[in-house]
Amino acid sequence: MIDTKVKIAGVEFKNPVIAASGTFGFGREFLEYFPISKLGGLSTKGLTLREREGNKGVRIHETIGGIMNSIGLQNPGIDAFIVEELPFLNSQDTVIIANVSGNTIEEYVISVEKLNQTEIDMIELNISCPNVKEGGISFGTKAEIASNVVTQVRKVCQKPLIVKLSPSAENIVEMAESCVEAGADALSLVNTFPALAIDISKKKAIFDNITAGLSGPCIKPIALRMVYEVSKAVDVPVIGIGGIMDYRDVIEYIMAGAWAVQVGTANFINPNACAEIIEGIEEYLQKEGISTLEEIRGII
Amino acid sequence: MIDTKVKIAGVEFKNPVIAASGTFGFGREFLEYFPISKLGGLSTKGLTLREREGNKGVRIHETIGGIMNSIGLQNPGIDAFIVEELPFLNSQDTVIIANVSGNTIEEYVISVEKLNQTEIDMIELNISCPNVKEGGISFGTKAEIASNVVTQVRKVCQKPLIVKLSPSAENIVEMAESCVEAGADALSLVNTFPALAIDISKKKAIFDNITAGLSGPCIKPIALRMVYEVSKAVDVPVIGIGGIMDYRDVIEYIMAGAWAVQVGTANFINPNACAEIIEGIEEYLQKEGISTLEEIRGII
Amino acid sequence: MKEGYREVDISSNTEIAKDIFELKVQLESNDSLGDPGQFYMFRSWDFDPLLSRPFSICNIEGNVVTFLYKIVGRGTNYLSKLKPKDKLKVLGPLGNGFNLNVNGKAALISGGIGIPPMIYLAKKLSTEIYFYAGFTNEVYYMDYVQKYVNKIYITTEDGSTGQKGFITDIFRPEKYDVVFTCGPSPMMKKVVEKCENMIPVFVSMESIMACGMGACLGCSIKTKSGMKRVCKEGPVFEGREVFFDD
Amino acid sequence: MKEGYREVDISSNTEIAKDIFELKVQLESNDSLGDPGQFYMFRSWDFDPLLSRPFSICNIEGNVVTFLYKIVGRGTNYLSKLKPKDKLKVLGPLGNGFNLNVNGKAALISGGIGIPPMIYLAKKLSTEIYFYAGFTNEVYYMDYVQKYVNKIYITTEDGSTGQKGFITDIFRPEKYDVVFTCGPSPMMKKVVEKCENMIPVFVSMESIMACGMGACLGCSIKTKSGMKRVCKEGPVFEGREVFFDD
Ligand SMILES: Cc1cc2nc3c(=O)[nH]c(=O)nc-3n(C[C@H](O)[C@H](O)[C@H](O)COP(=O)(O)OP(=O)(O)OC[C@H]3O[C@@H](n4cnc5c(N)ncnc54)[C@H](O)[C@@H]3O)c2cc1C
Ligand SMILES: Cc1cc2nc3c(=O)[nH]c(=O)nc-3n(C[C@H](O)[C@H](O)[C@H](O)COP(=O)(O)OP(=O)(O)OC[C@H]3O[C@@H](n4cnc5c(N)ncnc54)[C@H](O)[C@@H]3O)c2cc1C
Ligand SMILES: Cc1cc2nc3c(=O)[nH]c(=O)nc-3n(C[C@H](O)[C@H](O)[C@H](O)COP(=O)(O)O)c2cc1C
Ligand SMILES: Cc1cc2nc3c(=O)[nH]c(=O)nc-3n(C[C@H](O)[C@H](O)[C@H](O)COP(=O)(O)O)c2cc1C
Ligand code: FES
Ligand code: FES
Repeated sequence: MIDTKVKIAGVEFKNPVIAASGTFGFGREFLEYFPISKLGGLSTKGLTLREREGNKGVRIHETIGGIMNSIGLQNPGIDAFIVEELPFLNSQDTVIIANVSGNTIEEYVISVEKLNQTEIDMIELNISCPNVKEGGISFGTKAEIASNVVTQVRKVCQKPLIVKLSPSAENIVEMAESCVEAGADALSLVNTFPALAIDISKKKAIFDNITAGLSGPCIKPIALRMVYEVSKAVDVPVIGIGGIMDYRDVIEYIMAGAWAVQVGTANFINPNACAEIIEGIEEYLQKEGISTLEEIRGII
Repeated sequence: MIDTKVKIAGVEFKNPVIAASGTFGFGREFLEYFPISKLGGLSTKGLTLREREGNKGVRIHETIGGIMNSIGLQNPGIDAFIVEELPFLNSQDTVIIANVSGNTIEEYVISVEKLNQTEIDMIELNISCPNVKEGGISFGTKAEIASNVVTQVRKVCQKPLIVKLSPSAENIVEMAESCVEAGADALSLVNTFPALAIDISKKKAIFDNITAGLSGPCIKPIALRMVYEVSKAVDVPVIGIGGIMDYRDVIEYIMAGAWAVQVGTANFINPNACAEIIEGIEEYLQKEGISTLEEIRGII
Repeated sequence: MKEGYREVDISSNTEIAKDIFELKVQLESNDSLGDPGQFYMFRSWDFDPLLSRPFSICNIEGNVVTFLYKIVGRGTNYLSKLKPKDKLKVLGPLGNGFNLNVNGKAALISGGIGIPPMIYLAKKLSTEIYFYAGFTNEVYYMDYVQKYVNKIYITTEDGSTGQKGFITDIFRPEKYDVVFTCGPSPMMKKVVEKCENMIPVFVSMESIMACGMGACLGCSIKTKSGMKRVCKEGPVFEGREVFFDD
Repeated sequence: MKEGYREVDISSNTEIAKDIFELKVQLESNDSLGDPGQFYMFRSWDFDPLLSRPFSICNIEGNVVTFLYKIVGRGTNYLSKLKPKDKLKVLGPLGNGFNLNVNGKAALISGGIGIPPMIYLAKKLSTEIYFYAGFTNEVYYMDYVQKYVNKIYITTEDGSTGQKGFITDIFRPEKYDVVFTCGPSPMMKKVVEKCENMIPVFVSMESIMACGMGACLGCSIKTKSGMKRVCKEGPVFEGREVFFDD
């Protein structure tokens, strides 16, 4: 009997496949393609305290093996999310994770306080946001700064707390350790890589913000290395993210030490990607005679 | 009249295209395909004080949009290089750069002293090597450590000195600044990204060393962003490296602020890549009515 | 449940003007294959390019859906190499489509490769149709359109067929009850301006798309009633709802 | 100057046994198209997969070069889809090739898809040839080889043709003056062991290749006279010079 269940911070996922934040909306669009209750979990589009229109100009640019995005956290704001999206999400039999972004510690804290009052299953803190009080450098770059925001959020947060790390952390292992010390129940990594593309005919950056975030299969080997390093260093569960296209990629992440994974860009090139990956994992385990993911977790 | 010449640390390159270290051997193999005197320059396979056999096990693994390598600096050693390869290289009308690696500061210093005695045009210090005295962590990760090796090398180095940065530097801009402060005449970036791949049927890492270096078009958007950031921060010339496949990529690097570029993985998928890129740049400039690279350097 | 990407057979893929191809694919579906203004995402490759590419429905006859596309980059270049019996992966129909429930005189205005949805719309509207088509030089598909419309107006930039110039030069809105347009953004902008506040005008917007089905927000545009996804709430919008920037 | 990658026409690409294809390409060159043991790098794609794939020459007739390949992954899967007149990019001939200057009785021993260089070698050697070929189950190309050799020994793992078992089970080195082999590493290891120090034995090594032309050192193997590149100093080596690890 194959059992792909996994328990993270006390929350049980029926399988290790979570739809990644910003790539699955609030689930409605995918429900047209498969029952999203098949998912282990779903991380919402990044939520901010107030509604955001997102960025102007080009928002998506394709690179070899990846895409760059500069959506700019377009979202309805926490309050509207709670009223308009959460009831639907809660009606689906899967773990719902609110992905929370902010530009100041106060924003994070107030957002989390609002979510405390709801039936959301978990909170995922996206610390790859520019910290406006520190000149716009990302909260996720320096361990001290990240530690500070996690500590403040932890104080108020009554939900299991995942901290989502940026690959531009100066030292991903130190970053992971200080987030755990500051109270993270689990870590997810990685967010997109800061990247640049230039339109040589216009002689300008493709994106209005100059840089944008790189995701997709091109980042997988780097992300996998980071997940491996972090998994060895911390004793909270790690959720692997980056470039997962099929079940084989998931198995690599599990073997590198991840408890679960998030699938992002793959959803864009196949709305059934998560469903097919979940089936693929089961078939793989069956074929290999492996009955639980624990047997192979961190095996390399 | 189009002029693609560029002068870096007093050395004139006839065009901005340099063959990247470790991807062009010592030039002989390519001479069968095109006159390598067409190149702006050529950076040799990484040289170490003593001969090295390189790593065991798998040495190359393909990823989506990239390759991982773990060659392990297989090379004949500085002395054999000077006797067996350098005379041939010097007979070619292009800038010859000795790429120097080491596992201790002493190794770097002695290698550079040996090269001082030769007619090599420039030295490129590869600081992405494990520092055996510091438990194997790369010289290129922390600015203080890199600064130290560059300072020691600078003391003895009588050749123009390029320092080649690792993308795993904790903070690429600080790293760049401290290498310049320590005496680098120019910077080249990036080296390969530390990455991981797992063979899920063997349940082991693909490479004996677990991690290996990722290169190729998949890394370009990240490398380009780093080149952009570093070019803005330092006032020595920057040589852009990472994922260049065609002349358009070179133009992006120049527009991001690079003075010249190095072409690596592309040589493997087309031995004429550098020659074709050089032609492509000229045609582009012609078509756009641009007469020198300076006109577009750092234009974004 | 909607089907995800399905592998379909190519019936034909023919160059009908320089760099303009007509592609016919054989779909099987019990559901509707689509309405004018709706589109499909295509991919005939694995991971390079990574994203699929959107193309509007140009016609549907039985189970055969026709598309017209222009070679502009790598994706369309790959498509142009496909031969009959080759496979293509498609997702769709996607997006909203035009309101077919109109009366009176309708002007359909296309610029360049914005023509496919106008062709299918001409076929599907049951009202008086005046078809304005702007081409660069080569003219195509006008014989087909002829059957469904009251009158055709053509411009070419080089004057080789019809009037020389842009289609917006000759379009006079006064006599129409409703206007539909698809083409380059500056052209649609001009059409909307010409209609002033007098006539209902519907535009089919373009935007770079990653997913085509509402998940990425990559295609979002600002409208007078907030941010809208071109792939989901669009591609058809009321012309005065959107902002044309360039 | 050698030519770099050149685009060539495919003459035929036929499945001759399950997952085994015979590919014929039309080359134009004033230089030699290659010798037994030499190989070409192939690519029929842009950046995915990123690397080219090496294949040994199986035969040359006029300007037509024949290859045999087995579908094992993405690259060979793409190759299998190519049709006559499709284009393929090739680089070669590459590597060293076998020494043809031998006398007496030669044993040529192939295992699985290691057979192509043995086939061409059989054609090119002008001495007595004993051809040992091990297959999994389906047997191919033996009619062709027949013409050039004194005797053929076949094994199949399922015993459907020839003897059941591995080719190394039936190979007896004593009667030969020289041995050539190409196949899986454990098989070649066994052949070399069987030859002890008595008979010259030449092996064609495999290694993962990035460049195929000596630049990356990805294919390097340790030999008794130092590190050697399979693509440049090889793929043919003296059997006792190399180390087989498996
Ligand atoms: C709803 C919709 C319907 C369309 N219908 C048609 C049609 O019927 N016929 C037709 O020829 N073209 C149509 N297009 C445009 C078509 O999708 C692009 O020309 C195509 O994606 C270009 O792909 P490429 O790889 O050849 O070019 P690329 O090299 O990728 O890019 C060339 C140009 O196309 C644009 N482009 C690239 N990807 C996309 C994308 N995913 N979405 C939109 N634009 C993109 C780029 O901005 C660039 O300017 C439609 C676009 C949309 C959004
Ligand atoms: C000198 C030489 C001659 C060869 N001649 C033939 C031949 O005549 N017929 C034939 O069928 N096969 C031959 N091969 C093996 C052939 O190159 C591989 O089967 C092919 O590259 C696999 O590509 P793939 O994308 O289908 O498989 P992948 O999915 O890439 O890999 C499948 C397997 O093939 C191996 N492989 C992948 N890439 C390479 C590479 N670049 N070089 C070597 N091995 C690789 C991998 O280790 C893996 O085990 C030869 C290999 C070499 C080195
Ligand atoms: C279009 C897009 C929007 C994203 N939005 C968010 C977001 O709002 N919050 C967040 O934490 N991560 C966001 N991400 C990052 C993804 O959740 C994921 O970490 C990243 O894409 C790497 O995974 P992938 O390679 O599977 O896509 C976004 C990614 C993409 C491509
Ligand atoms: C097979 C291989 C070997 C390399 N060896 C060296 C080396 O010896 N010294 C060095 O500084 N960089 C080495 N590099 C890094 C390249 O010089 C270059 O920095 C990197 O590959 C990124 O460029 P690319 O994406 O164009 O390949 C090597 C890269 C590859 C792929
Ligand atoms: S293309 Fe993804 S939301 Fe429209
Ligand atoms: S394959 Fe690159 S050196 Fe042999």
